[in-house]
Amino acid sequence: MRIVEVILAPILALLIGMFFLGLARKIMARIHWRYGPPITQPVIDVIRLFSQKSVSHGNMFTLGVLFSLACSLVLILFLPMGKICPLSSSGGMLVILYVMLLAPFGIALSGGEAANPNASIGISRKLTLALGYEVPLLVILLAVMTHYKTLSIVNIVSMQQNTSWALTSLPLFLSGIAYILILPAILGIRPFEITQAAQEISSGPMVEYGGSFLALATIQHGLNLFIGIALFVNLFLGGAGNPPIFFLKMLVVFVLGLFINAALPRLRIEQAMRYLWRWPTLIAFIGMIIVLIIRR
Amino acid sequence: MDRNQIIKWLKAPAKMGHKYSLHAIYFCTGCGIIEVPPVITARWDAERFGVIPVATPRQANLFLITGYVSVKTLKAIIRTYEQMPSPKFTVGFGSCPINGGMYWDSYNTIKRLDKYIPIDGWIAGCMPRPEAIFVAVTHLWTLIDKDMADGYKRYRSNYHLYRANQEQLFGELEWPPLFPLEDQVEQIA
Amino acid sequence: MVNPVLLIAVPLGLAFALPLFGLISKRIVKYIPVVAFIFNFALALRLIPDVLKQAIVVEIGGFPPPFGINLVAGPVGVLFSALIALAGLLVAVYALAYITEGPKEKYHMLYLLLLAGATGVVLTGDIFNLFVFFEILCISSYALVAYIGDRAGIESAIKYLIQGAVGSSFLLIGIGLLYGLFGTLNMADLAQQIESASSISVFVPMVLIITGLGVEAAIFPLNAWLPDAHSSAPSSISAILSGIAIEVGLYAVVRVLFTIFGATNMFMFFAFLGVLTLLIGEMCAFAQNNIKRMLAYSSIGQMGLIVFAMAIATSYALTGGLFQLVSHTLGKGLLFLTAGYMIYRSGSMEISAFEGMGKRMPLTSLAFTIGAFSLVGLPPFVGFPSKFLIVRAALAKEEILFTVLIGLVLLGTVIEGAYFFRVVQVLYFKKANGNSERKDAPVAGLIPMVVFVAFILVMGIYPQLVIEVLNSAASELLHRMEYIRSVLG
Amino acid sequence: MSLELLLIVAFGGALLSYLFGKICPQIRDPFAVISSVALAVMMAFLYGKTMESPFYFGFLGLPLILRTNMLAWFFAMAISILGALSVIFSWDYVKDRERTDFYYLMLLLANASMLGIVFAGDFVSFFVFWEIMSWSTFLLISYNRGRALGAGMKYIIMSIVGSVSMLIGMLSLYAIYGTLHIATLSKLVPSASSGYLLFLFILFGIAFAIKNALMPLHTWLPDAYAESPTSFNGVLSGMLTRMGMYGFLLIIYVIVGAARALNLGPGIFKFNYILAWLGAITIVVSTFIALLQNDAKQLLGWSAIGQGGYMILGIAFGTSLGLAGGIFHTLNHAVYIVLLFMSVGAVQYRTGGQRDLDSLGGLIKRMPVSFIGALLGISGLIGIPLTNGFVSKWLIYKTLILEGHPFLAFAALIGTWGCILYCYKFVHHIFLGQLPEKYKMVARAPFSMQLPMIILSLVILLFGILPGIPLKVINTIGTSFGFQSLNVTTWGIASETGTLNTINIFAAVVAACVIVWLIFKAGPKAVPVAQEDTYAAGAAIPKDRYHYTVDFYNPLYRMISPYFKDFIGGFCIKLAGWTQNVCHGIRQMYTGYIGHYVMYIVLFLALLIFVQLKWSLW
Amino acid sequence: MNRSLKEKLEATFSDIKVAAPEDDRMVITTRKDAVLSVLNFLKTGGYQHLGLVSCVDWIEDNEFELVYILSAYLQDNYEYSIKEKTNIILKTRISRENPQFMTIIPVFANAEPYERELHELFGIHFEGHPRQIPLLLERDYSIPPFRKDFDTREYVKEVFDNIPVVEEKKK
Repeated sequence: MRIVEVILAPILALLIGMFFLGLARKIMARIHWRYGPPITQPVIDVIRLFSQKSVSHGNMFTLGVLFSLACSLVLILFLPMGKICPLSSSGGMLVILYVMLLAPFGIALSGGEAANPNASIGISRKLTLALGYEVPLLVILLAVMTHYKTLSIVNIVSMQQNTSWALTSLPLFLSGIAYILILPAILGIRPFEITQAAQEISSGPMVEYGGSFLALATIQHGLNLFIGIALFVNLFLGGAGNPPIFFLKMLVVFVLGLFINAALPRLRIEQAMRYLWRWPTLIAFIGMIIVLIIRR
Repeated sequence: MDRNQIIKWLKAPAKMGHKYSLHAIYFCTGCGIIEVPPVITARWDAERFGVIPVATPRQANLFLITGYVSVKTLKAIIRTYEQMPSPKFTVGFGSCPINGGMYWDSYNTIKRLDKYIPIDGWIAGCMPRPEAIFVAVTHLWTLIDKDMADGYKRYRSNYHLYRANQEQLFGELEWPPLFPLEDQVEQIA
Repeated sequence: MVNPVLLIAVPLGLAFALPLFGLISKRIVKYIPVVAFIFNFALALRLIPDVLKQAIVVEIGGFPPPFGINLVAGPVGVLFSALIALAGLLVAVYALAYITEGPKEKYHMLYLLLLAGATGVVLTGDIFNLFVFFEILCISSYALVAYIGDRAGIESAIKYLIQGAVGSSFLLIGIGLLYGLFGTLNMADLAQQIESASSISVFVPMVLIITGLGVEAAIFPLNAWLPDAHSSAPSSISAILSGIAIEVGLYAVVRVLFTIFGATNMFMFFAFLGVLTLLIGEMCAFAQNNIKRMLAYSSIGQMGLIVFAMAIATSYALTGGLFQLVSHTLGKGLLFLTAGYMIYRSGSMEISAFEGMGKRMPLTSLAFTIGAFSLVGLPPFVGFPSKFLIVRAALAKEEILFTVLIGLVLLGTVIEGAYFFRVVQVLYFKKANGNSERKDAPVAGLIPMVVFVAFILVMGIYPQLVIEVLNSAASELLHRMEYIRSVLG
Repeated sequence: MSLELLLIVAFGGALLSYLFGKICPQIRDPFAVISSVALAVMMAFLYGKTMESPFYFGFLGLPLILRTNMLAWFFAMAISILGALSVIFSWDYVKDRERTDFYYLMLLLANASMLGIVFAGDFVSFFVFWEIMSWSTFLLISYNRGRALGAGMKYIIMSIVGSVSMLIGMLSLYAIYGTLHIATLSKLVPSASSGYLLFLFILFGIAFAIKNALMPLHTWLPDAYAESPTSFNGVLSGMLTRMGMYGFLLIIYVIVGAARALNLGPGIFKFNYILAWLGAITIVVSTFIALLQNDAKQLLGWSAIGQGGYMILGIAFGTSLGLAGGIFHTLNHAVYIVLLFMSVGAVQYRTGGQRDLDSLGGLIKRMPVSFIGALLGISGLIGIPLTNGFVSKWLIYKTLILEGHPFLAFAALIGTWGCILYCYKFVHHIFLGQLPEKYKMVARAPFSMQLPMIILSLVILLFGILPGIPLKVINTIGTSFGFQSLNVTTWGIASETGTLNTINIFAAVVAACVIVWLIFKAGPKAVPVAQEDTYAAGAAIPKDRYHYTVDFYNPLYRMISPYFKDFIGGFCIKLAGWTQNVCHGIRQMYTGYIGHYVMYIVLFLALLIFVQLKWSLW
Repeated sequence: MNRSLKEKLEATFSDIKVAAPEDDRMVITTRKDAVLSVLNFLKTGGYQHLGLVSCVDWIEDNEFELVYILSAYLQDNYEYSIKEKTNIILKTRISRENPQFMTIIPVFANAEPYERELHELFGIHFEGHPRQIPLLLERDYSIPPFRKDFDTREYVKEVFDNIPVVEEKKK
């Protein structure tokens, strides 16, 4: 049974990721009052990109992209999707935290090899932004871990099954709010699209990504969307008994988030950092203090 | 638009992929670029056909050369064209790239663009309207279907000719030749 | 059983016989001090084993102790005279090659007189005799400081003379008061009768004597002459002054304090004074960039440390203090000898002129570095066990005050480390501008350095060699009663 | 295989290599390498033995004793291996520089004295070897003249302050208990009063905090690392700075025992809280200061200070897991910081001593092995899942979270993310991006430099994937301190509150990589292209000006630079200036005018008599 | 019209003609070597802004005419400024055979690109100009293109039409 789960989970995540990308473009188009591409447009793009013969700047350039996509796939094995959670017992939240940093690190290494200042500026923005949203994210995750006194995410999900959702339980409500505030930054969509800003730094680290590299990068972006939202659903919305309800919850979260963020313009990196280190961090710290008070 | 026919996808995914995901490189060469923003925004919405502007030549497969091409811009156009991944299509906008247009006797503009880089499609008119662009896109689909949009192949096979023309115009070029020149002569496409 | 008097008599006699030898031939004059101190050192070593058991009391002129002048060759006395002999010998050998111009017989005669006086102070049992030998010591050191005829030499000699004279006069007044009170000059007899007199009438002479001796022992307010005297004297003489003269002055203060007056309540004052001297000495040394003035101030610092050690007045403390005294003599002597040749080679006393000396005079720089490391108290050298004993003694008192004081002392060590390492860096890690071909000190200069380094290393690694002599010396100083009983019988 | 033989080989090796250097230089290098490798091999035979034997009686009646147990063996093994690798590395690095005999003497002396410290059975030999280590390091730090003198001076003053405070602590122990033998002390000291224990911890704490560069006492480290010869940096940063950790372990766990030591002091100001918060502050502040550096070795120096904070956090809570995390992190940090310094050294060797990050770039094309070393080094430093850094950090975080200290865990995690930023800056500025014109013809690092790098990289991966090997040893150390043992499996630690299973992660990552590689292979083969052929909006690439390095995290710098300046460094410089002025002030007392001198004497006399008359104190 | 400036100019400079074809423009024609002093005079008089430097090719008189267009930024606090804006057009004639002239960068630093353009398109050499390198054109021309005797059609026929079309080899 585990083998099936190990194979099924990445494929499901891949499909959901692509669906989210297509949905995002469709909703964005609708907001711009135009028809927009079909939902399957990302899949078409990927097929087209795979057929193009791209350019490589050296081994690290190639390996970096492969490594970052592989790490995103690995991360999915740790995230419970409803009942499916292949690698639940080998490290828990800390491994998730650390593998989450691998994907941007892989892209950063390969982008650096591309010997292009646009890529380097993009990477420095990506890492600064990562530091930006990690400050509140770490406080939130620590609050959840100290509240449930466990390191493994499967325990957290099962505890939420019998009691109420974490979002609605008193101590973790503020942490949930803080997580929602930084969700666009984790996913890298609209207001925090600074790292892949097409106009300013010609799509940042992906400036030299040609055919198959760009395809892998788009897939990795899709998986990133999936991971960000799946983590939120697991930690705060009780992560559903069976996969369909889990994907429904993710869909709701994604669409609501998209509506809010589609209207916002792209922030400059200083504004993003100032925002991330001010409101969400404050709320997250208050959440943490509440958890500690209740725990004593 | 045969985008939803699965059999076609299975038979020739690459061709279908190229048809319905034309990423145009956002590179303003001449006066025609003013036509592109209305094409990609709400009123005419090129994204319906899968055409979106992208920032770098590496990510693109469609190259719109809009408006007259001055001698200095031609250098940038050649370098960008050579940086695009191989199945790539170029569309010439307006009359100036075709035969020099109203700058037919100017000392500083290129008269026939296809002497220097291969062009797959032309759109006549001194700044064609957005509908004309969509006609061009659909025309390009048919060319791709019939394998006639083979600008990149022609560039590959006649590279020594193109390179000679470019060197004749510019004298010595700064970037090395894209394909090795010596085995060009007897090369068949 | 050979008579300790020879220790004084031989150098004194030879000193006066020296001009006669001078008439015979100029060249052998400089070998006489060497001969004298070889004899002295051998005699002192011979005396040590039987002195450990029982102190030798020598009556001069047949009169029994309370009346006649007598010498008391206890473990302290013999230890000091061995130290004086050793240092004197090595500096005499150094002077063979170092003293080339100027009136050489006068130099050697004064040199012999100085060390004879020192040995006399150490061995005497009678305070007036102590004063006499003390005067011999001081006057010959005034003359020797002015040996280099330049302006700085003469000026600092005069300053030294005036201060010495003031000190000696206080000393004489103090001895006179004591003689008036008790009618006796013999130390043991004085020590016996001291309790009977009222405290204030004993206090004034004691303070006078201590101030008088303190001028020579470089205790804080009294040592203003030291920096000028040591820096303008020729290096061999400043080695002797720093190595022997101050120690003998300090011995006299300690002898007076411990055996004659037994003023245990003064020790707290001396502890503070010691720490004050240490801090001021180290700080002034830190602010110097003239090598000999720096070494002079560092001697003040070390004297402060020894005074502090003596002031703790436990057996460990006294052993540590004496061991520190021995290690200071060795270390400071070595530093002055090496500095002598470095100044000679680089032409100026500024430390910045010593850049790249490690390349030009490797052996001398190595000796300097070992001397510096030993004074700072780094392990394999003799400074480490002595500082180890002092710190152990201070902490064994288990009083908060002493922990704070030892903290300050070690703060002084940090400053000392700072300026010594700064000089080591200049020696080894600065490029030598100008002539940098390798030309080391002459052989006659190198022998004493090598012997000093040998002593520093041996005593550093194997302190047991010296430790029982120090223990018995400490116990002699501590237990007044045995001293009195051994002298008066 | 007695310990005396080991130390004789160590110190003898140093002196002999110096002599060989004088007699015939060409056999000095091989001799140094052989002696250090032999030392490492001999050390391996000591596994598991615990023996104790006095080796010298001549020191003031105190026997100097050598003893070994698991903790000593663990540190000794690390010291000797890293020492051997550094000697191999410096074979080529120091070949054509002047005064190499002096360099080898001091390097081997430092290694030998570290072994002495670890094997010391009583405090006197501990102190003697500690001093020899201090002044041999001082001489090596000031080895390349110029600015290194200031760095050397700063180091030696702080280490003298440290050893002085240790001397006082040590001798107060001797004064009260009459012995300095560690084994007997560990029986007597726990019963001491808590006030005395606090006094001891402060004194020993200062000495070990200076050496381990905990926050307020860290100012010597960045300059010392930046100015000392890079081949010596491996030894200096690897194990020499971690002697402070060994000292902490010795004091807290061996002498006083964790239970008694760690909950000393009232409520919130308990000793372990203070230690933990010092560690946490060290991590955060030094990580952000490391971000601002643009000199490779300064950056690594500041990161070493940060990592020191993790070790302190590990051992601060006295749980078996935390202890295992702290000790394992000490080993891991030693491995990857040595690797990073070796890659910097290789780059310096080839680019003529260049270590300024803003003028390097693109060296991956010319020095791939150094790049792989640097890459694995920083992945260990960050704690990427399949490297050894991850396992030790996982242990430390687990203790912090389960002990209920979320804010400490937060500080540590922020340290890791800051670490990612400056690690990437380190690799990007040196190896990625455009290769400047003048380094186009740079050759590969010589084999004697590549060999240690390859070995250390393999060690990082091996301990990352199979952490059971080192954890088993550390577990025995834990049990020797009296903690109950963790059930260590070859691939991690299994416990009910969250197991670590590196084999699963490894298998998952390999599988994912194979799948993604296959997908990538499906597409057309990518065309390799030169660095000039990159996107510049159609324009030609400007020579040597197309590599973005200066002010790499500019928006972040603007936000954090006012808060994360090195205040304590500034304070120390002010303090030095202040002492200088005070000393000059005091020297003014010796005015040189004889009248004052005589006045001093008479005043002294008058004062004494006046005080006696007034209060008759004496 | 700025009466006072006209008199002032005629008073200070000898061979100068000041005309005012329209109300907001004043045309000054001077000799070649008086240009710098006039420019300095005008600049101190409030005409800080150099709008353009251009050139007219009088091929019949075999002369180039350099035209400097100045305008005043700050309206009110200068001696000669008047309420309504006045642009000054300074003209001077230089010979066509060897077109030499001194640069006015010391007075107006922003003249540098204009003079570079004139150098490229008219072939006028400005001594003291720091960088007289091509600005707009890629190729080098025997006769600078803006001169009247440059026949563009001839040039196009000779350069562009000679480049052969890339015939496709018939398969």
